[in-house]
Amino acid sequence: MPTLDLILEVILLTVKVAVLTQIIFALPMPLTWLERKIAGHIQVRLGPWRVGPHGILQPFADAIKLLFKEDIVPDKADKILFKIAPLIAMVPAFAVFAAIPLGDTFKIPVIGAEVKLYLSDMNVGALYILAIGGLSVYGMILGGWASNSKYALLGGLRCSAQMISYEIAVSFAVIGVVMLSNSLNLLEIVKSQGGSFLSWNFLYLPVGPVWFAIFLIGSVAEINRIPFDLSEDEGTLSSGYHTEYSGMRFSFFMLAEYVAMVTVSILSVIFFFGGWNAPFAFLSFIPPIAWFMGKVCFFIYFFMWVRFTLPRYRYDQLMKIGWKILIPLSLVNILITGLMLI
Amino acid sequence: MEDGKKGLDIFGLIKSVLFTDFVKGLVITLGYNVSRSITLRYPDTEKWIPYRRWRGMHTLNKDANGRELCVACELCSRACPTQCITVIPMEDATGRGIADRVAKVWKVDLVRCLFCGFCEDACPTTAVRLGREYELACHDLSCTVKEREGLLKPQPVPESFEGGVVVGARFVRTPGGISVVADLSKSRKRAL
Amino acid sequence: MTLTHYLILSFILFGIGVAGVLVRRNVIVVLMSLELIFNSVNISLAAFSYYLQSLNGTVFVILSITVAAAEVAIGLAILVAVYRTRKAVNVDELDEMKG
Amino acid sequence: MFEQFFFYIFATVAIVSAICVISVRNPVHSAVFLIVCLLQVAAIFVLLRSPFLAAAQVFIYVGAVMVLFLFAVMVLDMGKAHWKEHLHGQSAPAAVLAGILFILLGYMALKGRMTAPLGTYNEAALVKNTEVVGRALFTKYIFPFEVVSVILLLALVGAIALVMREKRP
Repeated sequence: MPTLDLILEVILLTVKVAVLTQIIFALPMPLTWLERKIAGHIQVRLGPWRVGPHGILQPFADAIKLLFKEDIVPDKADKILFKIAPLIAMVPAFAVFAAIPLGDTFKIPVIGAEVKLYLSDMNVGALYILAIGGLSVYGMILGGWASNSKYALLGGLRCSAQMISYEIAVSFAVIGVVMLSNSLNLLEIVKSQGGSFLSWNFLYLPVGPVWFAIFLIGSVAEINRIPFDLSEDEGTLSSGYHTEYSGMRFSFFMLAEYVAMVTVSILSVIFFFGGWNAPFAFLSFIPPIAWFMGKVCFFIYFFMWVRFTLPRYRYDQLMKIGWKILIPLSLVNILITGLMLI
Repeated sequence: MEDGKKGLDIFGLIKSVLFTDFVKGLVITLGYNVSRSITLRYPDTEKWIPYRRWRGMHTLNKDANGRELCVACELCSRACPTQCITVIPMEDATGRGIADRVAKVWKVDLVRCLFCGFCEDACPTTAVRLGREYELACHDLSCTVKEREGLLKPQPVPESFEGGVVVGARFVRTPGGISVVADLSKSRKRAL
Repeated sequence: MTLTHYLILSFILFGIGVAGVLVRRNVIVVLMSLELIFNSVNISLAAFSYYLQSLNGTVFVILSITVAAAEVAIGLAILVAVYRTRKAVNVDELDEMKG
Repeated sequence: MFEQFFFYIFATVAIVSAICVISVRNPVHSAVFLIVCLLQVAAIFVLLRSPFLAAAQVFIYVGAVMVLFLFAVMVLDMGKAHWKEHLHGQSAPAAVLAGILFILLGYMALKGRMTAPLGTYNEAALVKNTEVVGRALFTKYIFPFEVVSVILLLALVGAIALVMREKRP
């Protein structure tokens, strides 16, 4: 029979899952506002301004608009796949968070109880994230195919080819991190980077920065952001795989994209920038969760910053970078890392 | 390598490995990000007043005694390349105009007008001027043709006001329509 | 939970896969049925590995997944090459050896 | 008890989706059902205490192989004209053969006895599953590992050579 402890743990886990899901669900709202604001300021404009002070209520207005918009399913579309494709895109983006730790433990000040800031301490955490993260491509492929439109189909095709090409480089980068930290467990990976900022994987010279560059370029391509968002390139494909989508289903795709961006930011921090460890030992009075959030926010800002700095690559350039630069580079880098670890 | 040089360009290689161009771009965009926006808060709080040479909606002027300068000579309608100005003269000795001949009808079709300013040039008495009114959008076609009575009214921005500045403004919503009321006392130069 | 449970699941999937290979005509679906067969074998290998407490099965599942990936890549490459010249995807339209 | 419950869920979904794979007309739908089936197999690997296998299954099979399938279906652009499949002269003997195989395998699965000796990797040793598997792969099983890597290389070269169009002068 289940004991009281087990029941308590299940309840705690359920509460944690619910809270985390709510947070992730709400996250795209501030992120869309932030992205438009940053876009505006980089282009010497103001960005959203009229709804609320500094346009801060703009995402709510957008959400209401998307909710009440007519949900159009094209006549010749594959109805069932068209309807479930946005969900297929969204579910893996959330499922990834089962393995992502947001910190070690957190002591609630008044009660004194300790709460674990992760859902599961998975032995194969890094592999799980790679595997589940790769699944969200199905939403895009199936959505593109089911729309029965040439732009959507081309977007889906580009997306699948891009995903296959860059997943290799990203997995190699993760393998490099696993070699440096000696574990597939994300908590262990963070623990191995404790101490000062000199023990971060990013500063494991000379291979650390190379792994980080490979990881960053590869994951930007995998989450379909500029400069590699060829599968939703409005210049040539009108809107890529979600051309035919509108209303709520469209917003599911956008939700998946923003959550993926947050995931990649978190992973960059965990893999290369020491997770919730403080950069200097004397700064460790600041709680770890604050360090973690700060680093993640920097990366989120960085992705938006890059988006409004670089132009979009051509498709052949994308494939060339993937196959002719990143993959050979990562192979060489694995060799060097192995030699350094002997 | 584009210029056909043989051999390895070591310096260029190092530059591309260190992503120098990318970092340069990032620095530039970061600079813009923290710089002041140049957006005009039109129509809420600010409005752009054009220079005097701006060619906006037509105005019909009066002289210092309040008499109409227009003598209905029809030169403006002749000069107009799109034939959007209609002038019908009539006799009037009551001192409405500076001469006995005044305009019975003077109207301009703003949909056809291309604001070239030929009417202004052709006018012998400087009665026709292209003013600084540029908010010409409206809900139906009734407002596209401007009659003499409307054009004779004094302009919200007087001729004497030196333009080319951003002035304070107020956005007014009334049942009759929307308008932006400029407050000429507060003005600033536009950034850039 | 016993080994038999897993073996029964494995052989049912195997039977479905074999039926798919033999009955379907579309080459792509035939390839997918082959994947089903691979998976049923993987289940039984992993089950044996667990219940015999030895690693052989697990290692061979890894190897078989790798080989399956290679097989699919080659199979689909052949399929694409054939489709370009013949414009046919049914196995009974592809029964001539000459190119 | 929980384990059995989950096993039955996964097994049922796997079998139903496998039947759908071979019975639906549209190859894209087949691929979707196959993805469902492969995910269930991954879940069953978790029940068999090998999370590494489950992750590899999802990563390689579902993440790469099935994308390749969908990619091929889309590139070939098979319209509805290609979906039609008439029942074939071979179908009846094929079904009979599959049935015989089914019965034979079922008999063996139910009546078979496990006679092999138990190994050393009991539940306690399998807690660090990934590490154990990795160690075995690079020591005891290094030869098959190398063979498989050569096969992968061959497949890579072969696939490119097959699909690449020759440049006509």
